[in-house]
Amino acid sequence: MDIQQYPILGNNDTRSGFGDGLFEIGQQNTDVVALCADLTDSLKMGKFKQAFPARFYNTGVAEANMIGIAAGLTIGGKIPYTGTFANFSTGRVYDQIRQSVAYSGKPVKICASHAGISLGEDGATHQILEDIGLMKMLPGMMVVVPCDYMQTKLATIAIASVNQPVYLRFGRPKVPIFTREDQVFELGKAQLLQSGTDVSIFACGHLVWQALEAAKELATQGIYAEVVNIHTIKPLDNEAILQSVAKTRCVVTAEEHQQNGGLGDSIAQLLGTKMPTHIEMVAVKDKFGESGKPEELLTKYGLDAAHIVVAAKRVIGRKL
Amino acid sequence: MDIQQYPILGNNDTRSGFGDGLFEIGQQNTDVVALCADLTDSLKMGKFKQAFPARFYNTGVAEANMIGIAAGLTIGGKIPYTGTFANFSTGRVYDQIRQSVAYSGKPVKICASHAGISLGEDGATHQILEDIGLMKMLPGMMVVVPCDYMQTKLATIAIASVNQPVYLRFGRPKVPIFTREDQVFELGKAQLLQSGTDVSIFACGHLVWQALEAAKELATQGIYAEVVNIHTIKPLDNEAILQSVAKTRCVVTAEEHQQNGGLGDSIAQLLGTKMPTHIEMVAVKDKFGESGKPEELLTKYGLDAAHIVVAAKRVIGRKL
Amino acid sequence: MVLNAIFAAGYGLLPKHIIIDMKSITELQQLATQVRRDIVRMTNSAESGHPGGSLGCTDFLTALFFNVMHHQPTPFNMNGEGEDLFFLSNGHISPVFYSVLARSGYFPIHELATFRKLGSRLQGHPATKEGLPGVRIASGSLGQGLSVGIGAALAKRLNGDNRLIYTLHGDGELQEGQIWEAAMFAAHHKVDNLIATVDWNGQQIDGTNDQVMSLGDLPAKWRAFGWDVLQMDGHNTQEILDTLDEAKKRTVHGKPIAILMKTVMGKGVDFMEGTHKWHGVAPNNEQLAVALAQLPETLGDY
Amino acid sequence: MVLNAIFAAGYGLLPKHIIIDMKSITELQQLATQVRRDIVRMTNSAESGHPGGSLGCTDFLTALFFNVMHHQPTPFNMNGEGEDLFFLSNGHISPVFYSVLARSGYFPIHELATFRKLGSRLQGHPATKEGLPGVRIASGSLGQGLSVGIGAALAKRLNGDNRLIYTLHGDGELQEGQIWEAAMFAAHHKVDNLIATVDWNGQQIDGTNDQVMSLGDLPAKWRAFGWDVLQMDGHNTQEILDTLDEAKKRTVHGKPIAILMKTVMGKGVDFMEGTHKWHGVAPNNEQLAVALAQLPETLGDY
Ligand SMILES: Cc1ncc(C[n+]2csc(CCOP(=O)(O)OP(=O)(O)O)c2C)c(N)n1
Ligand SMILES: Cc1ncc(C[n+]2csc(CCOP(=O)(O)OP(=O)(O)O)c2C)c(N)n1
Ligand SMILES: [Mg+2]
Ligand SMILES: [Mg+2]
Repeated sequence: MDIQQYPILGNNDTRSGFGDGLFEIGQQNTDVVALCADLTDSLKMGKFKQAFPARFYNTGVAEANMIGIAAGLTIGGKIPYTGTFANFSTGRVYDQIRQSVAYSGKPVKICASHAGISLGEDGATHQILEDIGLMKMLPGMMVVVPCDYMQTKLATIAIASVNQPVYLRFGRPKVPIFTREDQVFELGKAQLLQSGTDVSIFACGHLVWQALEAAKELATQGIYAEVVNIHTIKPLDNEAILQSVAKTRCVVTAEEHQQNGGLGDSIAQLLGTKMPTHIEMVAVKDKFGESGKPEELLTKYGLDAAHIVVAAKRVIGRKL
Repeated sequence: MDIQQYPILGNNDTRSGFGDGLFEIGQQNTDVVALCADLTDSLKMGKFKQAFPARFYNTGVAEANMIGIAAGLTIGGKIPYTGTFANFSTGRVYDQIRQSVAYSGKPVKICASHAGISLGEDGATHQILEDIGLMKMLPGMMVVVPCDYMQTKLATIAIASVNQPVYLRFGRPKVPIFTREDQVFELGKAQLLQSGTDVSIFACGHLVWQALEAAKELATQGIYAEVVNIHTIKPLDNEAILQSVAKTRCVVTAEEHQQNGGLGDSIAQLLGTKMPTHIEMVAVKDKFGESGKPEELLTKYGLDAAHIVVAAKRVIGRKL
Repeated sequence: MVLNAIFAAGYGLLPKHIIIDMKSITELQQLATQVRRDIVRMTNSAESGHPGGSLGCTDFLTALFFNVMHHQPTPFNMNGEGEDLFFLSNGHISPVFYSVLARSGYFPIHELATFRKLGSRLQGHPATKEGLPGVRIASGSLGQGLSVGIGAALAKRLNGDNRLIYTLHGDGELQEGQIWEAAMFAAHHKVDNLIATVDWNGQQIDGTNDQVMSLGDLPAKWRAFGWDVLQMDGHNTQEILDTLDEAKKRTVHGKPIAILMKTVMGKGVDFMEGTHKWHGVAPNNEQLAVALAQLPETLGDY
Repeated sequence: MVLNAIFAAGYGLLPKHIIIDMKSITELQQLATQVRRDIVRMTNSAESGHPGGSLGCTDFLTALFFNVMHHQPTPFNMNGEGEDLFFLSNGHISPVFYSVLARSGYFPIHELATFRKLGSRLQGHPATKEGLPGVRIASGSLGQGLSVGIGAALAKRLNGDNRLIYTLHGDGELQEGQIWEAAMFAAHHKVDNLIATVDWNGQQIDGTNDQVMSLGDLPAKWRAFGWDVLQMDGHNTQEILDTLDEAKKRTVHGKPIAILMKTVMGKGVDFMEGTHKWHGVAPNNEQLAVALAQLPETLGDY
C-alpha cells in the first residue's frame, strides 16, 4: 500500500487560519461583520478589526449579548462572525444560539478558539470538550472542525456562503500545516487523506495529523489504515464513512472532545443504524481536563498518535 | 411468553411526582432547600414552599443566578433542588452548571420540568430535546429520567442521598402511572419491565409506557420484545443492556429527545465499542418541535407505541 | 403607519411624509378593542396562551403599528430595509402581536384561528420557521430580544438606513442578566436608533415583581446604564402617541431610549385586571363570554 | 486573621475576640511585597497566567486574609462553618489567591512552584477537583462568583452562622449579565452578610473598560441595584482596613455591600503598571529579574 506523504508546510495555530480567513472574506464581502467578546488578539481578529473598524464590534465580556446582536445583524443582510473561546461560544450561550440563531435560521457564524484540552495551562474551566456535542444537537447547525491552519482559513472563507448557522471550531497551539491552499475543500464532504484496507480512522481537528502519524506507524507494522478527515461533523458525510467501513470493517474515531456526544458518537449512531461495526474511540473518557502543556495533556488524556495506534490494533482484533 | 400486565394506577404528570417527592424529602431532611425561577406552580413546588418558606428561594427570571446560588448553598451543607423548565435548566445555564456545579463537584439537584415535545402548545422555544445530551456530557453528572408520577417521586427522594450533581428530567402532561410506590427503584440500575427474546426496547421517560404498549401489540403478532426502563441514563447500566442485547441481538431505543445526543446515542456507543448490533432509534430526527397537543405531537414526531412497533419490526428484519 | 406595496417599490428611499393610513385616537381605541377580542378568543380556542400581558400591551402595540411605525406588511421583507422594525422580546404575549400583525395586513386575519394548533404558522411563541410574515426572530425564552434589536439597529446604521428599531420587554424579563449586558452595550456603542419599551405591569408568573424579585428603582437602573428614560401610561392612547413622538425626537442624540410603560395586566377584561393569575391561563367558554361582553366588536371578529 | 486548628475545636462557637495573628500595616505591606514576588515568579515559571490583576489585588487580599477574615486554614473545612469565606469570582487572578492561601497556611508554600504544571493542585484557574485547601468553588468562567457567594451567605443565614462572605470581581467581569441578576437578588433578599469587592482597575483584555465596554457610572449602577456602596484605594493598606471595617459595620443592616476598589493593574512592577497588556502575559526571565529587583524578599521565596 502507498503511504501518502504529507510534508509539514509550516507550523501555525488554527486560530490564525481563522484570523487570516476572516480578513480575506472581509475584503471580498462587505456584508461580513465580526464581533468579539474581549478576546480580539486571542482570536486573531485584530487584522479584520484594523482593516474594517466600522464592521467590528467588541461586546466586552458579554457573550450572550454578542450572540443576540449577531442574530439581529442578519436582519439587515449582514453575515456576522462571532469570536470567543469555545466554552464561551457554546456552553455559555447555548439557549441564545438555540433560539435566536438556530431556531430562527439566522446565518451567524459562531467561531470558537481554544477548543479542547490543547488550550493547555488555563485548565478545565476553559477546556471545553463538549462543544461539538452541544452544537451538533441543534437542528440546522453546521459543525465544522478543520484540521490545520490552512484548512481553517479555507473553512472560514467557505462558511460565509452557507446561508445557515455554522459552528466553526479551532484551537490555540501551533500545530503542523499539512493541507495546501489549493486543496479541494468542500463543506460536508469527508476528505480521504490515506487509503487503507485494515481499519478506518475517522478524525477531526488537531487529531487528523495524529491519525496520519498513527497510520505511518501502523504501516511499518504491516497494518494499512484508511485516514479520513471528518472536518464537517454535521452534516456528516454518511456515504463516505459507510463506503470506507464497508471495506475496512472496523473503525477508530479520534477527536479532542468528550467521548460522549462527539464525532465518535455520530459515527456510532450511523453504524449502529446502518452497518454495525466495532469501534474504538480515541477521546476524553468522561473527565474534566487540567492545566499543563498541550502535548503533555494530549498524551495524558490519550489523544495522540500512539493511542490511535493502540486503538487501531485493538479494534482490528475484534473484527466481526 | 408472558406479557406483564401493568395496570394503570392513575393518571398524573411526572412534575407532580417531583413536587410531592420534594415535599417529602423536605420533611425528612432539613438540609434540603429549593430554588425556583418564577415557575413555582408549573414545577409543583408550592407544597414545599408553603411548608418550608425559609428554605425556598425564588430567584425571579434569572436561571444562571439560580444555579450559582444553588452551588453556593452546598457550601454550608445544604442540598439544593433547583426547578425550572428543562430548557432553562440546561441550555440556558450550561456553563454555570459546568463550572460551579459539575467541575466543582457540588451536589446540586437540577430538576427540570416541561422537557420534550410533550410540553405541547408553547412550541419549540420551550420544547428542549437536547437536555439529556447536554447533561450527560458533563463529567460527574448523574442523569435521571423517570417514567411516571410515582417513579419521579421516588427519584426525587433518592437523589438527595447522592453526593454528586444530578439532572432530573420530567414533563408536563398527565400520563399513566404504572409503577408502584413499593417498587424497587435503584439509581443507576436499569429496570426490566418485560422479558422478551426478539428485540430489546430501551426507553426512558414518557416513552417507557409507549414501549410497554408496543410490546403488547408486538406480542399479538408473535414478536416478543424485552422492555427495559433506562431511568438512569448516566451512569448507564451497561451490564443490563449488554445482557439483554446478547439475548435479543437487536435494539430499539425510545426517548422524547433529539436522536443526536440522547439515550440512543449512549446505547449506540456502548454497543459499537462492545457488541455491534443493529439499532433503530425512536427519537426526534434533527428537527425543532412545534405547537400542538402533546399526543398529536408525539404522533407527528414519531414518538409513540405505533412507531416503536414499526421500528422493532424493521430492526428484527436486519438482525445480524 | 401601514404602507402597502405599491408605495414601497424602491423603498429605502421611501419619503418620510407618505402617511397612508393615519388613525384617529378613537379609531385606534376601537382597533384596540378588536385586538383584545382577538386575544381572548385566540387563547380560549387554543386552551392555552398568555392573555394577561397581551391585553396590557394592546394599546401600545396598536398605536405603534397603526400610527407610529413606517412598515410594509406585504410583500413581507425579512430584512426590512427602509422600514421601522419591531421585536417582541417577551414572546409569550404572542396573541397581541399576532392580532396586530394580522390586522395590519401581514397575513389573513382568519389565520388567527389557528393559534397554537398543530401545523399553524402562529406558534405558541413567535417563530420564523413556519414563515409567518411579520416575525423576524423567534422569542419566548426571555431576555434575548434587546440584543437582537441592537443587532438590527447596528445593521441599519451600516446600511445607511435611518429607520428605527422598537423592542418590547416584560418587567419580569428584566431580571434576566442578558438585558443588562445589552443595555450596557447600547449605551457604550451609542445605539440611538433604538426605542425599547418595558411593559411595567408589576406582575410576573409567581406574583408581583415586588414579591418575586423587586426591580427596585427601575428608572434609576436604566439611567445608571446610560439610557434616556421616558415614562408613560400604557393605556392612554394620546399619551402613548405623544411619548413615542418624543422618543423619536430624542433618537440620533447619542443615547438609546427606554420607555417605561405603566400598564395593567389583563387590561380591558375586568376579572383579569391587575393580577398575575392571568399571566398564562386561557379563559374558558364562560369566562370568554363575560370578557367579550366587555369588548364590543369594532372591526369584525376573525 | 488566621486561626489555627487548636483554637478552632468546636468552632462555630469561636469567640469573636480571638485574634491570633493581627499584623501591623508595615507587616502587611511586607507580606504584600512577598506575595507580589510569588506572583511574578509563579507566572514566569508557568510561562503563562495573569500577573496584572493579581498584582493589583495583592494589597487587598493580603489585608483581607491576614487581618480581616476569621478563617481557619487547617484542617481545611469545605463548608466553613463559623468562618468568614472568600470567593474569587475573577478566577484568572489565581496567582495572588494561591500565594495568599499558601502564606496563610492552607498548603505548603513550596507548592506554589507547581502552578499550572501537569498534575498540580494549583490549576490555571481555581478548582476544587484536585483538593487544594482554601478553594471552595471553581472559577475562571467569569460572572458566576457573586451568585455563589450569595448562596454561601444564604446557607450561613440558615445555619445561624453569623460569619461573613467576601467576594472579589473584575471590573470587566461586571459586563456579564449574571452579575446583575445576582445583584438584584441580593438586594431583594436582603443578603446583608455579604461584602463584594470590585477590582476597579479600568482594564480588561482588549484595552481599558472605556475602550472596550464602558461601565459608565459604576457606583450609580450598584446603588440603583439596591446595594450599599463604598469606595477605596486598593493600594492604601490603612484605607483598605478602614473600609473593610466600615463595611463590616454596615452588614446586617438589610443591604448587600459593594466596595469599589480603585487599583492599578500590575501594581508594584513599574513596567506592568496601568496597562491591559499585562492582563494575561507572563514575564520572561529578564523581565522577572527587573520585577524582582523592585520587590524585596521579605518572608522568603517559596
Ligand atoms: C429564560 C426564560 N425563563 C423563564 C421563562 C418562563 N416565563 C415565561 S413568562 C415569565 C414571566 C415573565 O414576566 P414578565 O416579563 O413581567 O411578563 P408578564 O407576566 O408581565 O407578561 C416566565 C418566568 C421564559 N419564558 N424564559
Ligand atoms: C465568561 C468568560 N468570558 C471570557 C473570559 C475570558 N477573559 C478572562 S479575563 C477577561 C477580562 C476580564 O476583565 P477584568 O474582569 O477587568 O479582569 P482584569 O483584566 O482587570 O484582571 C476575559 C474576557 C472568561 N474567562 N470568562
Ligand atoms: Mg410583567
Ligand atoms: Mg479589570
